[in-house]
Amino acid sequence: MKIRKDNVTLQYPEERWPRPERNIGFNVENYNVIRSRLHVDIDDCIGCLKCERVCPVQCIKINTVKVETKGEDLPDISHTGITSNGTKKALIVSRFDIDMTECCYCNLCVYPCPEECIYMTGGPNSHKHPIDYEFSQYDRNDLIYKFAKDVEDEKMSNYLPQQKQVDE
Amino acid sequence: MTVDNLINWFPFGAEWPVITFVTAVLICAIPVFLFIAVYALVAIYGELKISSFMQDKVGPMGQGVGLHAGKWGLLQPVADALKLILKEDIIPESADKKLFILAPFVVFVGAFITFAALPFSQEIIVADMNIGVFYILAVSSLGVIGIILAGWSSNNKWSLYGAMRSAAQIISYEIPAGLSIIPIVMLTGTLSMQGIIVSQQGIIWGFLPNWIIFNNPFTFIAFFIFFISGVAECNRTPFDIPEAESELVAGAFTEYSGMRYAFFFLSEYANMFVVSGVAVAAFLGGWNSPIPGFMDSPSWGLFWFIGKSMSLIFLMIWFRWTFPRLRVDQLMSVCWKVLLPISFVNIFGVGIWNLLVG
Amino acid sequence: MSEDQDKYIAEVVEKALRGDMDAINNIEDRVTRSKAKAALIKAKRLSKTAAAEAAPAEETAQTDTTPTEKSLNQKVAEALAKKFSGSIDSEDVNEYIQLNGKNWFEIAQYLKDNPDLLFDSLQCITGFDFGEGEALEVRYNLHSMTHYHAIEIRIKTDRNDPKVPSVEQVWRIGDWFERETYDMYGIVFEGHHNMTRILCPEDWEGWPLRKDYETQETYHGIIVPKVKEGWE
Amino acid sequence: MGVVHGDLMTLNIGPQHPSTHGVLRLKVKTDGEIVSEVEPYIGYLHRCFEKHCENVTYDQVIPYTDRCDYIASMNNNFGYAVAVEELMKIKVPERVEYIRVIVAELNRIASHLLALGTYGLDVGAFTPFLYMFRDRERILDIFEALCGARLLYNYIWVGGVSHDFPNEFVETVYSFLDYFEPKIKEYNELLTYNKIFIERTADVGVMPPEVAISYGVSGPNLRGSGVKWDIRKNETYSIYEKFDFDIPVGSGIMGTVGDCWDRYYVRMQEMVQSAKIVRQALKTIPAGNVHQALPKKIRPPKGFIYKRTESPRGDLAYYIVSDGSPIPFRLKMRSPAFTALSVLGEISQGWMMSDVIAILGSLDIVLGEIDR
Repeated sequence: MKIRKDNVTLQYPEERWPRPERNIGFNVENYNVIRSRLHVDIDDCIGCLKCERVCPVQCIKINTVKVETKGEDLPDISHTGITSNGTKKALIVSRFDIDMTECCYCNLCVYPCPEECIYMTGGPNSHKHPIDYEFSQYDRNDLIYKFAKDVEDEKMSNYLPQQKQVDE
Repeated sequence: MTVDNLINWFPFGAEWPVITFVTAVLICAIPVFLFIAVYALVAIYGELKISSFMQDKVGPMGQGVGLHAGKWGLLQPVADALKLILKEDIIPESADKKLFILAPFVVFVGAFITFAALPFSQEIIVADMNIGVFYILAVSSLGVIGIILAGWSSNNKWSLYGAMRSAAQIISYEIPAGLSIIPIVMLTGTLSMQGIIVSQQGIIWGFLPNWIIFNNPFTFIAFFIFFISGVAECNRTPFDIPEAESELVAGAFTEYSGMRYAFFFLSEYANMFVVSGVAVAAFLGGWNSPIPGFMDSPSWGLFWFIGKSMSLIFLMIWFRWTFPRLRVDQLMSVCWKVLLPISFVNIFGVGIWNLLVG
Repeated sequence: MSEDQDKYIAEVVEKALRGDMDAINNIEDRVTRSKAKAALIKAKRLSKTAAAEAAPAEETAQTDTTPTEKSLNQKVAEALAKKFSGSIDSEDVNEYIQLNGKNWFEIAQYLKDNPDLLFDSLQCITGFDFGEGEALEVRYNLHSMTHYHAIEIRIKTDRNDPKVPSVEQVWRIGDWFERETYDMYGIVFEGHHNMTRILCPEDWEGWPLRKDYETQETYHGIIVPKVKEGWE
Repeated sequence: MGVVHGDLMTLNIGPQHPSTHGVLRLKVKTDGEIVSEVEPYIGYLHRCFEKHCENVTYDQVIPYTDRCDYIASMNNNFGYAVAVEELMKIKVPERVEYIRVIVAELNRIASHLLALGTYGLDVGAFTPFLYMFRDRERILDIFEALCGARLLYNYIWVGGVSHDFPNEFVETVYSFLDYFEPKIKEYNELLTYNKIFIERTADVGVMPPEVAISYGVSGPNLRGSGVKWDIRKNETYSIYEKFDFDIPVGSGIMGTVGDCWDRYYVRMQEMVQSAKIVRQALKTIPAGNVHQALPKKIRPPKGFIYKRTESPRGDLAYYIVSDGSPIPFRLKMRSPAFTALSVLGEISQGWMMSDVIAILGSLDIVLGEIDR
């Protein structure tokens, strides 16, 4: 980690910000110190809603559907049953939206995640997702990131709770 | 390249004197205008780069692919000028439209016509009048009318403030500037610019060039008074209260945009050159070489004159990026309580010196 | 090994019960640490009744250790009761002095000018709402720049017609603080020279920080969105 | 005022103006260049901080405190964390206290650099502004390495801090201090003792101590008026009592006590003192776990607290009322810039237009904190 010397100007598109090395002395795996775009590895998400609850600006929205077969892959809606940490998933995450226009980059959603599947890109997570802090769109709605798998409604409807009630 | 030469050169000069005169003046105006434009680009580039180096920045730079400002940002002033020319020209609805349109041109004309008496070299001068000094002092304060017009016609309170401050300031500083030129006229006995410069040839005190600034202690002081007043007349920091950015947004130019703003900009830089040029001609030997006899030909004269003027402009830029701004009353008291008395003393001093030593 | 561990845990738990939590936290092995913590919780549960008896005694002891603060509040309360009888609402002045708003301007001047008190600085005015249908309250935090002491004064006021005398003339900062309180709670400070909204726009409806505040339907013809579009 | 004026011109400085430090509107009545009345209009940046806080949990308030005084977010986090901890009676580990003091003092330096730099800009000196921003960037770099964010840190949490120092952090801060301390001399030469700067600021906008106290002005502004009041010393919190530092007060070297120059110079000296505190803290920082006191769920017991801390702008206080739930029942922030701005109308009467700008700059306001 070095502080910059006399050259103050950065020729922006060619020269990038010198990102400080984030070699945290304490328990590197658990702590993520970079503030950039949020990203979710949806295959690892178990739908625990912890990040939604902790968000101070309510920019995360998650819908989940309960499955009877805990931990089994459901290939028709490309749902994986087991996370990379080995947790068996009991819920299908049918919607995982993050509104990056509202995100305040406070990092609070990253800490409670039990599967470490929501994180800010780059920094210690560079191996999972390269850094992305220059994301801009012409339309505000394009900044609502939809992380849930794009599945046809018909297939998804097999798992929706209302459908199940009708069946019973 | 004087107007007189041109008139004499025209074969039909005697038959149609008016047409000949106007044609000659117009022909002379073109290179002067081009000179101002090119000089302004250089000065803007210089200002950007010098300020950047003083502030640990790199200034305009171009590297890599894409639309960049060329090598070392050399095209930046061109880009700035193009932008100003192509920009939409906005006239506020409540503005006094005729005066609003007229104002930038009046300001520019005030700066432009002073170039007529600036001696660029032994031969290059538009009009070598026998009252050159007087002419420059007279017409250089024409610009203030334009600034007042701009401030009044914008119908904006900031503009009005800026215009009033500017008028007060420029008119006040005319006096010490004029009074500090008088010692030179006393020493050289001429009002012609070329005459003043010619009298500065040779060596004084054994080793110094015979410039008026080194002639005696009083002229030495007079130079600084003239230069300070000149900086104030150009509305440059630390005397930039008429367009004090943090107080008056942009002073008289608040409502201007595009081409019209560019004219104000251009005349500010032109004024800087006029002040430096007069200071060089009157105090620093004009087109004379600093080492008499060395590179002292008419063609080198152009180099020396512009070089010396540019050094003074560098000084102004240096001021701007170093000093804070004065307050309006402090500005006035500097003028009336400090510079003016010293100028009077100077005139007496030079007179007595002339009697005793000269 | 396990016997040693048990012994060690027992030792650490004992330490922790005496208040030295570092002993447990400094255990490096994660398993041992969690075991120690479990043992600690168990031990605490066993001694819960004993602790419950001990705790209030401790608390009273703690409050007794700060007699200066207490005496200041009491001193002020006594002085006020003597000079402005009937202005103090509550007998309990340990933490704050509850006034009823009568003579508040005179009291404020007295508090500021009395050489023993010299509360020359009004630190903060906090509006307060107890809940829907209940009273509003204004809380003043006063501080003395000479004696370096501070008190809190509270004045309750009616919800439907909230009025409190202004102390703008006593402490000049009262001007803006009172306007802010008015802006947020609608509490009118009588005697204030310019009782207008300060943070919200002048035509804002309602008192935003009251507990029963409801967002207005439209503002300048624009419908105020209650729920974000596509986000329900 | 008794004096009958002729025509007064009403001038609106702001909300869009180069030197209002945000979106502030000053309604100025002028008699020529002389200003006879200044009335600040605020609220353009009102974001309902207090209303937000009544709807989010205690830990979610911290990102909101960041955004109040966005120049000194660490100090805002710090004040909030200290207040809630006192309400919950949490004792934080010693290492946490040291880390907090170090980052808060670094942020104080950064905040003062910005205040002084923009003040130079207000009186027309452009270069000192860029020099000070250059050095502030270095502090922001340090913070970026520490917590990933450059401006809105969310770093100091109730019961601890979000991360421990990264590797080599202490050496980096030392190298920054070694670099920074000589720079203060450079600033002094360039701006502080500049004749024009002194002319512009000395004897201008004099704020007598009685006026300052009556208006609740605090921090460097109050100290500039010669009142020795610093919460770090007088009502010490965290571990400030362990450190040896002075409270610089205005002494009227260049003019009258309480003029703009004094307020400016107090800030300049405070940076030296902050650097001194950081050095002492770095020398004696103990090892330890920064997370051990973080509560699982923040549920303060029923009660209230009024806790003052010293932010770079003055007494930053949080009045928190808890009803035992995880959501604050009432959270009031007493912002120092709010009180500082309220005094502007009083002290800038009778000065010139340019002086109003100079006085406003010397009060070092942050509109984010005033409007909340």
